[in-house]
Amino acid sequence: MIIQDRMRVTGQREIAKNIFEMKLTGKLVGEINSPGQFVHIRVSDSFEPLLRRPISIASIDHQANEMTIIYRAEGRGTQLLSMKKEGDEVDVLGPLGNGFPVGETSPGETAVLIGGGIGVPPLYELSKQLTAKGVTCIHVLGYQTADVSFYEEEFIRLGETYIATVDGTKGSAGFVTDVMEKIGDGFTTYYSCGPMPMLNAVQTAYTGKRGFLSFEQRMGCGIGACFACVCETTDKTDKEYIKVCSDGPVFPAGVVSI
Amino acid sequence: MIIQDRMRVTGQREIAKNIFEMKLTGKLVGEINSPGQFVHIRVSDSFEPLLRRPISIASIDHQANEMTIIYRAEGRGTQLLSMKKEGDEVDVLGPLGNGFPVGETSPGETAVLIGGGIGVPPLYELSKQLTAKGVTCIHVLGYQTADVSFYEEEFIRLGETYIATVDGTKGSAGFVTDVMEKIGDGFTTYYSCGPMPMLNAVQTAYTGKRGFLSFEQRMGCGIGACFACVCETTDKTDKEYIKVCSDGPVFPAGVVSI
Amino acid sequence: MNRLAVELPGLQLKNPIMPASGCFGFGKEYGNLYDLSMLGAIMIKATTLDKRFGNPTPRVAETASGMLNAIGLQNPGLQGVMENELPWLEQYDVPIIANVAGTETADYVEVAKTISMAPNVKALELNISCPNVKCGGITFGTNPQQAHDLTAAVKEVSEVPVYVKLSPNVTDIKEIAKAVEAGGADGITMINTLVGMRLDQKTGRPVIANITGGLSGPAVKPVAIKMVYEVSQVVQIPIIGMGGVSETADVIDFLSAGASAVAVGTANFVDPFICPKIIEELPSKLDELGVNQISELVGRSHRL
Amino acid sequence: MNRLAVELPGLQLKNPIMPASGCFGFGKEYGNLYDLSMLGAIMIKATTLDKRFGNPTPRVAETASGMLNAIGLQNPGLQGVMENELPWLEQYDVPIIANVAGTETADYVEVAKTISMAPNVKALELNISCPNVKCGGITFGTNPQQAHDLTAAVKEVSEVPVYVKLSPNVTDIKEIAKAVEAGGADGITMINTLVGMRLDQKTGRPVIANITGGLSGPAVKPVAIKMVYEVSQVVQIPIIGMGGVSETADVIDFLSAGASAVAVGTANFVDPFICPKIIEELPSKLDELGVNQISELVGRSHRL
Ligand SMILES: Cc1cc2nc3c(=O)[nH]c(=O)nc-3n(C[C@H](O)[C@H](O)[C@H](O)COP(=O)(O)OP(=O)(O)OC[C@H]3O[C@@H](n4cnc5c(N)ncnc54)[C@H](O)[C@@H]3O)c2cc1C
Ligand SMILES: Cc1cc2nc3c(=O)[nH]c(=O)nc-3n(C[C@H](O)[C@H](O)[C@H](O)COP(=O)(O)OP(=O)(O)OC[C@H]3O[C@@H](n4cnc5c(N)ncnc54)[C@H](O)[C@@H]3O)c2cc1C
Ligand SMILES: Cc1cc2nc3c(=O)[nH]c(=O)nc-3n(C[C@H](O)[C@H](O)[C@H](O)COP(=O)(O)O)c2cc1C
Ligand SMILES: Cc1cc2nc3c(=O)[nH]c(=O)nc-3n(C[C@H](O)[C@H](O)[C@H](O)COP(=O)(O)O)c2cc1C
Ligand code: FES
Ligand code: FES
Repeated sequence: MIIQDRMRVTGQREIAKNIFEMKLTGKLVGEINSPGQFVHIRVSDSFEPLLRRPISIASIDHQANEMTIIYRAEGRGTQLLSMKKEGDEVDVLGPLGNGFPVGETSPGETAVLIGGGIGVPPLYELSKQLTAKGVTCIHVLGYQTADVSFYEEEFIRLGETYIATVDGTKGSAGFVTDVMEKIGDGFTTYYSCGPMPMLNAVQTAYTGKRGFLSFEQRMGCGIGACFACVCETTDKTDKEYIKVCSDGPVFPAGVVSI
Repeated sequence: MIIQDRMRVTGQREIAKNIFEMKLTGKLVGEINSPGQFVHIRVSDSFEPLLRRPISIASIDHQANEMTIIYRAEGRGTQLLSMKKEGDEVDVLGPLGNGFPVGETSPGETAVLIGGGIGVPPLYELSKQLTAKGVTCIHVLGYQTADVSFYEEEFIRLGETYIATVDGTKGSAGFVTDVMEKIGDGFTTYYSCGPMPMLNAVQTAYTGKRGFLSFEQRMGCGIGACFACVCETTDKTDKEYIKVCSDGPVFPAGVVSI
Repeated sequence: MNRLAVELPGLQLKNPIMPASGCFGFGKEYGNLYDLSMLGAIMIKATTLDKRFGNPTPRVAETASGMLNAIGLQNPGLQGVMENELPWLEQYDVPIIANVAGTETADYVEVAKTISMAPNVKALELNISCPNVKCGGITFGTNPQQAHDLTAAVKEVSEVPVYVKLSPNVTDIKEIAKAVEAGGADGITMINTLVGMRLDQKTGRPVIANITGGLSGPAVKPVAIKMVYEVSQVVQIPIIGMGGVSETADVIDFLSAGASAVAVGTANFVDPFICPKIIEELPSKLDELGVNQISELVGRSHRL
Repeated sequence: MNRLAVELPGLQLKNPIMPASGCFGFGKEYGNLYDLSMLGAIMIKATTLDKRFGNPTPRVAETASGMLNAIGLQNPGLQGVMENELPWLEQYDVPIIANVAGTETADYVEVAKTISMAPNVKALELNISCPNVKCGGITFGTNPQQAHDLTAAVKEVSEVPVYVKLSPNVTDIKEIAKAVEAGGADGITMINTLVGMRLDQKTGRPVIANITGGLSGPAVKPVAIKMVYEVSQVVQIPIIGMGGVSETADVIDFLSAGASAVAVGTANFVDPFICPKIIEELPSKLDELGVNQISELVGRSHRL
């Protein structure tokens, strides 16, 4: 169920240049049911900035009733978020949307998880859940540069991990697609989150494979009521459009017209 | 000189119901030259609330480079101000305006200081400076109720102090003017700050005495440029209007048409 | 007696709070969050004759204390609304105000005629003020004669009272208000969004794919209050006020300005529970103001 | 070459940043804070033929990301400005744009004629858009024919180029812009304030003594950007843009929208050092955008 929760900040640290990892506790955590779901955060009680910010859930700890988000402090809203301190309260709406289907890969099978920049975070919880059930995960993570890369250690702990940076300052130089060529096609499913051009490249490279892509759109309500976040579908027969916030953000590859 | 200073909060406590005493340190303190001057405070970096809030300087400690303000947390701005914690920075513009003329009362003479509610604070620094130079101060402080009264002890330490509350929950029941009747006219000057009806009553009661009144007006710039805070003068020959922010906030009794 | 009850043409409102059109879809999403029966009414998303996909994305952009939108009247069309949306809403004890949009008089009339027959539609809201569609919409809202004629045409076919939604993007909104009143409008809703733009910092190009968008949220409230204040003094028909309502105090302001009820738009995005919160807070606010029945506040800004 | 230099009719600007009329008095107060010679220009407070006290107080009220003002053109009158204010400003190396206001054509003409002879007045800004005075002002700004005729009359007597300041409170600002261009205007300044109101929570009465006020600040920026974007595409004369400029990024937006220079109003109250701060930040902003000369940004929102 979607709830509005005043969650308490239990941790906030800069894990890469302008990239923050924030831990939040509250009853909302108990409502999260799949990796790739997101929350809609009100960054202050002021009306400026006005709108909530959609941020993916990067990790869940049901025991501690805690979740982790990872975000880039860029505009007004995320910068304000980065100034919150341990003990502060944050107004969080969630969990929202439909996440990555963990059930689509069976124990013993292999899944490739491809993330780009600030699209990497939700893949972490996904990988935790997949590996926990016996899926072998291969991670392909792309960043602009080494200094904005994060969570390498964490992903390595879960499985084979390849890093690509555009400028070659970490891992191989180039894009995630360059790395993907090296991996071959000995896998069952792929899951991806990142900028639109990357999603497009991944989908094109893996035609024929079963894949799931997580999309971004500018949002108003975040719950499906305002029609801000629509994308056209490729197959117009059923629905002409989908809403990223409530139908997504994750869709099977091929559903959304990129 | 007027400066813009990011002052550091060195103390914040609620001294009566919704009444806060805040201590701030910064180089602005060195610029203050008379009691009754005020500062213009930006309560957050957001554009909502947008405007600065004018607050009187209640006390100055040049040794510690510290000043005290006392304010009522009422609207959006002052409520935000009350949430600042020790160590936080606040954008303060000041010192602004012309304060109470300490020189108008000579050592050995007696001055009556009459304050109402949130008009009481600037009288504290004034009394400190007057008593320091050998003036006998009589304080008449009016509040709505006991639970919003403050600084009784502090004023008592400086001189004779009368409290009046509208509902009689502290001191005598009624208005400051009721107390003033008891004091008689064995004094040289009076200084007053408080709501307009009070200033009017004080001025009327003390016709013939030399007095100085501090006024309030809604402000824009706070420095004399926008013409938001004007009052008409009684004597239109010299100037038709005065600006509370830069010509005042303190004026000799009789100058401003109330 | 219910202190919050308000009676308007066609509408028995439990309270004067209703979500504004386009900010609440057809109720389903918010229906997952709280019981919609507690609302005074619901203004559903604009319905056009045929279904519409609307404008390309991005469709929204944030501004200081406001937002721009250019959704472009995306909706499932008259048939879809009649078959799927309105019947679903019947489970709730809440009057529906159907927002009707079109490009020419004929399709306004057709939508109005059909949708006004739905059992839970208690009033129409004629959208002559949408800034986000190329033809129709706002052109009717900026010309008094056209506004008058469209109102009259719709009144002729509607089974329920007709409210006309005014655009603030005009030199003199009083003129338009008087024209729709003369055309037979039973009420006025105002304001729709102000036209605005936001540019991308890097490229300098408009953020919204449609180039311009409609500005809403707390930023526009002073403009809305001023227009309600003005219009309520020149027409006899009631006004449902909106534009930036985000907290209980704003409701008091709109009523004081002259509105009889209030719609909440953008604030639903900021706080999805804002309507129930306001409804809950209103009685104690009335106590504070020493007012028994909420309607006593209507127009007190210009009453002696 | 100075990367920030901008050349406009009558004005050699060191940089495109100037305080907006009414938000900077006649410069004295800000002159105590920083050297006024660093400004691109100064738009002084409106000058009328006779001195004016203006409206009763309260004259300002805060709104979400904005403020209302109804100063009512308080100023020392033409003679006072000529004798005291302008000569004092001569100590600075900065062009003055004199904001000229009036109630009828004759007094506009008289003020324009005299004030345009002051040695440091390099341009006039014809205020046909002040919402806070009963007659004159905004009535000229909402009627294309009147706007045209007033512009032509003032052009005839002015010794310096004439910029006309437009009101956003109109259905179609392009029409007014084209009318003043046809009337001979050398430039346009826009936007003046939107009309708005704020009510007192307790009494429900208007906070501003004048009842309505002009809305300015970040809240109105999307409206201003949209209007500059539109007008810059239908006139050949340059635009000085304003409305909510509060940080360097806003300057980029106004230039991108089509303004050649930018005025800063309300933001001076929020941060009295905002103009020098923006001027200081502009060069590195240009670096970020890969732009050498600031004028290259002008109109890039609608250039291919
Ligand atoms: C489903 C979803 C999940 C996301 N998960 C993450 C995450 O885990 N970590 C992370 O760093 N970012 C994530 N993003 C992107 C993040 O929402 C934006 O970076 C953020 O909203 C920008 O806000 P700002 O205050 O920095 O920028 P501003 O420029 O102040 O934003 C202005 C407005 O534009 C919107 N906006 C700007 N960029 C984007 C964007 N890329 N996507 C959607 N809205 C945008 C803002 O929400 C706001 O309404 C996600 C976006 C979506 C849609
Ligand atoms: C020279 C001067 C000295 C002052 N000294 C003190 C003091 O020492 N302690 C104290 O508690 N208060 C003082 N005040 C009053 C104080 O400025 C207001 O209470 C405060 O601005 C209200 O802000 P808010 O955020 O609580 O209210 P809001 O309702 O959010 O304010 C909205 C707007 O109205 C203005 N405003 C509201 N009330 C007043 C008022 N009474 N005077 C001026 N502007 C107002 C605000 O500044 C703001 O621009 C002083 C005012 C002036 C002019
Ligand atoms: C995302 C969005 C979509 C809207 N869609 C419609 C619509 O379909 N029909 C309509 O009449 N108004 C529409 N509006 C305008 C609102 O109903 C309302 O008039 C306006 O937003 C002002 O109120 P607010 O400031 O509370 O949002 C829309 C507004 C928003 C923000
Ligand atoms: C307090 C105040 C006084 C103003 N006085 C004038 C004036 O005398 N003449 C004029 O043309 N505009 C006047 N304006 C309008 C501004 O010059 C400017 O057009 C408007 O405020 C929008 O810019 P901003 O959002 O940066 O303030 C005034 C604005 C304010 C806030
Ligand atoms: S953000 Fe409102 S429908 Fe998706
Ligand atoms: S507040 Fe601007 S002149 Fe006093």
